[in-house]
Amino acid sequence: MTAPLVTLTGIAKRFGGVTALCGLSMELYPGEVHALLGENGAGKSTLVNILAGVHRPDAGTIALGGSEVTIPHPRAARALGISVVHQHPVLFPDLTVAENIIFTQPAPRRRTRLLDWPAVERNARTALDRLGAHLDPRTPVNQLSSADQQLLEIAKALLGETRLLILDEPTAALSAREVDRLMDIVRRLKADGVAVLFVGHRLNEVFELADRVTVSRDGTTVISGPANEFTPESAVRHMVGRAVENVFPKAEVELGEVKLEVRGLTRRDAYHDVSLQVRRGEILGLAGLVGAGRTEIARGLFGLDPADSGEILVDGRPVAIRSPRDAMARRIAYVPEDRHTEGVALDHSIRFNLPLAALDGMRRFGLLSARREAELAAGAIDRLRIRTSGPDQQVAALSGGNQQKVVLGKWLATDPEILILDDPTKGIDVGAKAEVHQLVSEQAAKGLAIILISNELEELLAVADRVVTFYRGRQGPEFARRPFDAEQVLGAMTGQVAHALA
Amino acid sequence: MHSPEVLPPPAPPAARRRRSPFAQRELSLAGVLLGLLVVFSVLVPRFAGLDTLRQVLADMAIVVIVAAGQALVLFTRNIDVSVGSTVGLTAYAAAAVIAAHPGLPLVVPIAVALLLGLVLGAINGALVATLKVPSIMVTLGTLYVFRGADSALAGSQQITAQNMPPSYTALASWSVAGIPGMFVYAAVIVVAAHLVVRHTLTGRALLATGSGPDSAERMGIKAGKLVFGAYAVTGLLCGIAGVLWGARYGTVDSSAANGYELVVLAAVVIGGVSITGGAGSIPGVVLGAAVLTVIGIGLALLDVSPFWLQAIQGLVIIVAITLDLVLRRRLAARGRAA
Amino acid sequence: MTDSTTPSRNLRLPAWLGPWELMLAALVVLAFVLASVTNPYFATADNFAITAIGALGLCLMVVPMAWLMVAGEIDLSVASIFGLSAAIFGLTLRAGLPAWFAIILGVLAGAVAGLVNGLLVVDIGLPSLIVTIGTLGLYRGCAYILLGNEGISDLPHALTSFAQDTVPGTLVPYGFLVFLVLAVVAAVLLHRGAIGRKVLAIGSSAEVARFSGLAVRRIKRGLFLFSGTVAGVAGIAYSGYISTVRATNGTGLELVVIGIVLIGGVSMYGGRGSFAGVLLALVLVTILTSWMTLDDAETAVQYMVTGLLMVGAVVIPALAARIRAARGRRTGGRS
Amino acid sequence: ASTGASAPKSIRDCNLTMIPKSTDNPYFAAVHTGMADAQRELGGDLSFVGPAAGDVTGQIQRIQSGRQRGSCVIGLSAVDSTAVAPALNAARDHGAKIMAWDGDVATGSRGIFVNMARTDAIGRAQFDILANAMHRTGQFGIVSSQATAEVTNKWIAAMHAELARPENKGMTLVKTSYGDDDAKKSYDAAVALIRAYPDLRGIMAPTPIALEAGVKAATDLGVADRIVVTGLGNPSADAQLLRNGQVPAYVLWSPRELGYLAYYAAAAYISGEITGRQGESFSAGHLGRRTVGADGEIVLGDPITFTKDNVDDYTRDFQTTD
Ligand SMILES: Nc1ncnc2c1ncn2[C@@H]1O[C@H](COP(=O)(O)OP(=O)(O)OP(=O)(O)O)[C@@H](O)[C@H]1O
Ligand SMILES: Nc1ncnc2c1ncn2[C@@H]1O[C@H](COP(=O)(O)OP(=O)(O)OP(=O)(O)O)[C@@H](O)[C@H]1O
Ligand SMILES: [Mg+2]
Ligand SMILES: [Mg+2]
Repeated sequence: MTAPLVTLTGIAKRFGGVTALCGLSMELYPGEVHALLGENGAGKSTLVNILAGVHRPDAGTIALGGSEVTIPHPRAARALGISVVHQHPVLFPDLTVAENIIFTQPAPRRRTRLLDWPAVERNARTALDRLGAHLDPRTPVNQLSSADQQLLEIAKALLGETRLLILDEPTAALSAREVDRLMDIVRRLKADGVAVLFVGHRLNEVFELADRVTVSRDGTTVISGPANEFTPESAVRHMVGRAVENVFPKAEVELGEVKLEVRGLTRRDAYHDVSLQVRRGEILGLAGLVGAGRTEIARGLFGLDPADSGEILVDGRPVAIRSPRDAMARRIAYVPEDRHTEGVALDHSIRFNLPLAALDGMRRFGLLSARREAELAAGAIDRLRIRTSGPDQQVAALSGGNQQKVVLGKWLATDPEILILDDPTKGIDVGAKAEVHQLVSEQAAKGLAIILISNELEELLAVADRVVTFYRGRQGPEFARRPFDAEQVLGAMTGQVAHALA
Repeated sequence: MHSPEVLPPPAPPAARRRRSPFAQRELSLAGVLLGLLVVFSVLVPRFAGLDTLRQVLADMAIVVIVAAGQALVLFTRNIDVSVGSTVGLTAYAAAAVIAAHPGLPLVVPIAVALLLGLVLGAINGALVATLKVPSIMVTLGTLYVFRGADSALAGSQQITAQNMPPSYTALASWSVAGIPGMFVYAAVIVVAAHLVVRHTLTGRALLATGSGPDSAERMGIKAGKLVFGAYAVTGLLCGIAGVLWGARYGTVDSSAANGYELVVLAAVVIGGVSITGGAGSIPGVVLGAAVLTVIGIGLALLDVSPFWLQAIQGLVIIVAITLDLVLRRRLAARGRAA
Repeated sequence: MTDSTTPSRNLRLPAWLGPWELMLAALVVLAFVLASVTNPYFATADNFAITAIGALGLCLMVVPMAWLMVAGEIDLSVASIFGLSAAIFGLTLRAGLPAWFAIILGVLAGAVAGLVNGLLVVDIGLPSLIVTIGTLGLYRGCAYILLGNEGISDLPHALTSFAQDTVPGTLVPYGFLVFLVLAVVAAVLLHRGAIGRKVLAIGSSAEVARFSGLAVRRIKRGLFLFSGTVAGVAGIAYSGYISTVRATNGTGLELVVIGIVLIGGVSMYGGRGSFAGVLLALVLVTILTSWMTLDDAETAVQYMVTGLLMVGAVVIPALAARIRAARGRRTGGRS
Repeated sequence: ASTGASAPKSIRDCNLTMIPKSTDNPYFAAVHTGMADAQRELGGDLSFVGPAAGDVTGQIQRIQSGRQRGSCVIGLSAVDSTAVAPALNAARDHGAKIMAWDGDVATGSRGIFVNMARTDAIGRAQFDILANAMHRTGQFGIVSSQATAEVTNKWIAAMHAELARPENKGMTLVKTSYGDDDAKKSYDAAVALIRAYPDLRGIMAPTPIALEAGVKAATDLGVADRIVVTGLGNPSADAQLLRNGQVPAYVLWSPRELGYLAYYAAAAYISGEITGRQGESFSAGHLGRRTVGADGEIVLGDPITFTKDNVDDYTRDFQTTD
């Protein structure tokens, strides 16, 4: 084995009172994919930010190609050949695709020193085409889907000379096809001798790609070694510090009568002629690629963007759902796709957030009872196993999984009978993921009718009782019998299989 | 587990192609402006003509100059509500210098105003950029501080055109081949600002900072410097506006340009600059100022009672921004359909 | 990772009494003491009564503005509504209609004006800053259309004495009682009421609020309506205070109102703010104004003090935080 | 409860609160000079305080602080004649004597009013300059100060009365607009007037800022030789307008003498020498003996028409103290 490209020794970083890293050490070799695993909050992104020049370590050294370096700012990192795909895309939503790439590399300019826009746009197009993302360089980024934004973020990182490519959860928003393309590119770069640091929570992807694995916990390295010395189970044990029995618990539940039925639901430019049924105690999975229209259907059911035509029946009676309040009156709850912008008020406390959807039910003479609020918070923290220093902690300071539990808690406080979950485990670690599945399972057992949307097929197939597929806004085949055939479902999701072979 | 064989052909890119929203904004504003011109030409026969054009160009110059600066600040997700006071203070300083020493070369009062403006802008910029405190608070505070300084400096003094040498008032009144000099200043500033904003990395970085402050930090964009720069430039432009204010309106006292910040803010926001940062363009700002100026001139020429003026002006502003919104939605819908 | 729980502090201050409010409270005390010591006329019951009654219009308008800004919106037209309501009230009186009817009509006009703002912002989707710059002109202009250059000064005695006099035997102005009731209700509802929670959530993220099933649009409309209504009441009360209705009543007051709300610690972008802070800011500004007036301070000085107060209110805590952070680094984070 | 409102005192033991419309104004600074002149002769403690720019609330606050410090006299040039009345009445009930100067307040809320000249005379004097310069034919417009400025509105009313006379039937008033005593607004109003009425022959500007703006607008638009601008001018700032011939003449009075007279009147009012009844008289220093007219009004004299020939004789009348 050659000399390491990057050697990190004793890296430490504190944010105020929080210790994100303490004495983390690892080595990255050229031509190797190195996976960094750890729970939410283990300090992975902090390490990435240190290598990217965003943060400076409080202690420890970074050696690049044998000599010690400091990386004072992001431009220094790029000059050293370090390219980063950040966990949350580092984009400027009001600027266009092309404008977003000009800060990454020296932008093409004319002799007048003004920007050469045709060249900028050409560059952007080339970079995106490499990923198979055919985006118009003039589109403002805020009009892109989150998947396309992620692709743009990756495209930016692949511009220019790269010696070390860092991918911090690049696949959270991507569909299978795009993940495959990314994997191909990573393999190509690896062959060219680039070192790749890969951070991810989807263990199957990690083990498909990684040559070496480092597991970190509480800011330090727990173990590091060749990938073939790990199994997903052993990696999880190191991450969590205990064995996680079952990531996808599945309770056997006696199904009740049909709780929610949808007939011929249609919304222009979004979905067409959708018909579904969910029973009490049942978890119905909606499978599809990103952009298949599942979120739109969920929003239609919740009254955020009501459908143009079609019928919604709750308990067999047709209901009109024109607003979230209508939906809530039917005891429908919706855990949205993007917990940061749709799920929780980040700059407020857990205690503030939990009663938000149930305020009308818990006020007396217009006032909130502090006691009931405290009870709600304490109950949710306890029942949902939210890890926090207390109900007054800001939600922004919680890990992703715990934030998601707050969203779930907010909706469970409304005492729902129908629960729609849109990608509830996006970006959260295995331990938390198992807990979320456990909670969903418990709710199903209590007789809730659950609709689960997920981009992680493995999860969907393991947790759902029944799976309906969607392809570009149209309903595809339905798979009603467990265990499901992954190839078949994937085929249906991608429009290749027209009928369920069930 | 994902096999590439079953993947569908890539989605046609045309489905997501959209026209840039900036172009839409300018197009719809130009439509509103055109509509106003037509309406006024029909209502007031004297409106249509070169004289009006000249007057519009000269009248909007000071607003445009200050608004260009304000836009830079708004791009970065900040605001400067002290511009009215800065214009007033610099206007007084320059006029006082030239009135006290009429023999001095013109560069002296101009330099005084520009330098003072720059310093005032830099004070705002330093407070906002280095201490990262809310800009509305800082500049609402300096609005009062600068106005107080103006009042302390000017006291009961009033400098009128008679105290200024003719060469000073000529700064505002010259014209060449029928093109007002006021327009020339504004045009030079606007073109320069547009080139910087639209066609340089610095300009795009300004918008980027406002669009995503966290992203800017991670990209290594020096947001602090940009914010400071935007305020300093705004101060400088207010200094220029101050000189022109005195030269054009001929009377400067401690209340000059009092409340002007709202006029400027209206022009900038009508021009499509988002007060939450990141979005807007200089041509949009020019159109916003033009819309406001045309409304003002058109209504003044229209034989309405002065008691009706303010109400109609307010109403027209509301109608204009509503129309602009409707037009933009139309254009966006058409862009999607095409 | 989870055992990093900090030991629970014994002293827990309520959420609405944060460092900002404590700083304002300290400033209020400081200003009060200095004013009392340096000016013999300041700490007199007479002065308190005069000051409280003179600031009534301002005080009233601060209340809804604080709510509106917590919700992430702004209303620059309040001072114009203040003028318009008074104008309609005055004209109705002059038409010979009874005073109670004129008051109702005036307040109703304020409510309608506020609602129009709300409809433009919520239902058409225009930004409130620019909408209310427009209606600032529109409503003030309407007052001019109605009154022209005339003034109406034959106001009913009941109104003028309500707006000018104190409760017999005390030095508490009648009008001030109204404000106290409004302020207490507004404070309690903002921090303990369901509606307050909703408004804070809307200001923090309108999207999250909508996804939580809150009636974001209705609440925002309601807040604009509230703002207009209170501005109407304030306008009529003020016309009673000066016994005169004129188209110019209250011109320029909007910036003072907004300034106080900002000094009170409400974020211009919404979602944050305590009512205690706003009230303290109101008291602080009123004390300073009274003190400076009694000291015959020139307007220049008054402007500078007001401005420096606003700048200082944000700059000093920021500087202090910097110094603390720097010292923290030097001592290696031990404190 | 009037506590000794009538108790005669000497001005030497008194504080006087004198409140101008605005302090940042050369005219009121000259009034202050006149009051200071009289103060040197009579003694007394003068607080000349006011808002920087005219606003009702600012005046009310100063009235109240005058009352709180126990001023013997509170005198003011009211921004709004009725709006200050409640505050003045309250001050009177606390024992202060109330007087107005320059801008009157509602009768009943003050004892005496020191007027610079008879209101209709001021309006007529301005109109005469314009009428003569226009040879009593053609269109003219007015650019005034605030629409709600009462004194100015009275002058304009006097102008309307003049206009109604048969010899002036060749003149037409096309429009009255308001520049709010703001340089920009006044300039814009003047420009609009000139552009909207191509046959305009004159601009009446009953306030100095509008006068300056009118001259500037006419010059900038190249119509100075066609359009006469006149009205109220302030020789301390606008003497050059007369010397250049840009304005044939304009009207004012001596603000310094007004201040002087007001202070003497205040002294007599305090001592009980006058009470506001018609026919009472008092000594007003170098202005000689003055008599109280109807409604407690004391008039300084006739308005002065300033021309290039006499303007230099009056420089001392406009001297300002800071
Ligand atoms: N800028 C910051 N200020 C304060 N605390 C921070 C900051 N960035 C990270 N932290 C804290 O540092 C710890 C490590 O966070 P980090 O983002 O590195 O975790 P992670 O391993 O990337 O988690 P995830 O899997 O959720 O992405 C967390 O407790 C986090 O709250
Ligand atoms: N063709 C398109 N053009 C523009 N925007 C699109 C297009 N397709 C989808 N989007 C946007 O992308 C987002 C995600 O799409 P959608 O909700 O329809 O699919 P989904 O199946 O829920 O996807 P996901 O797997 O991300 O949840 C939506 O906001 C939608 O408006
Ligand atoms: Mg991370
Ligand atoms: Mg989705």
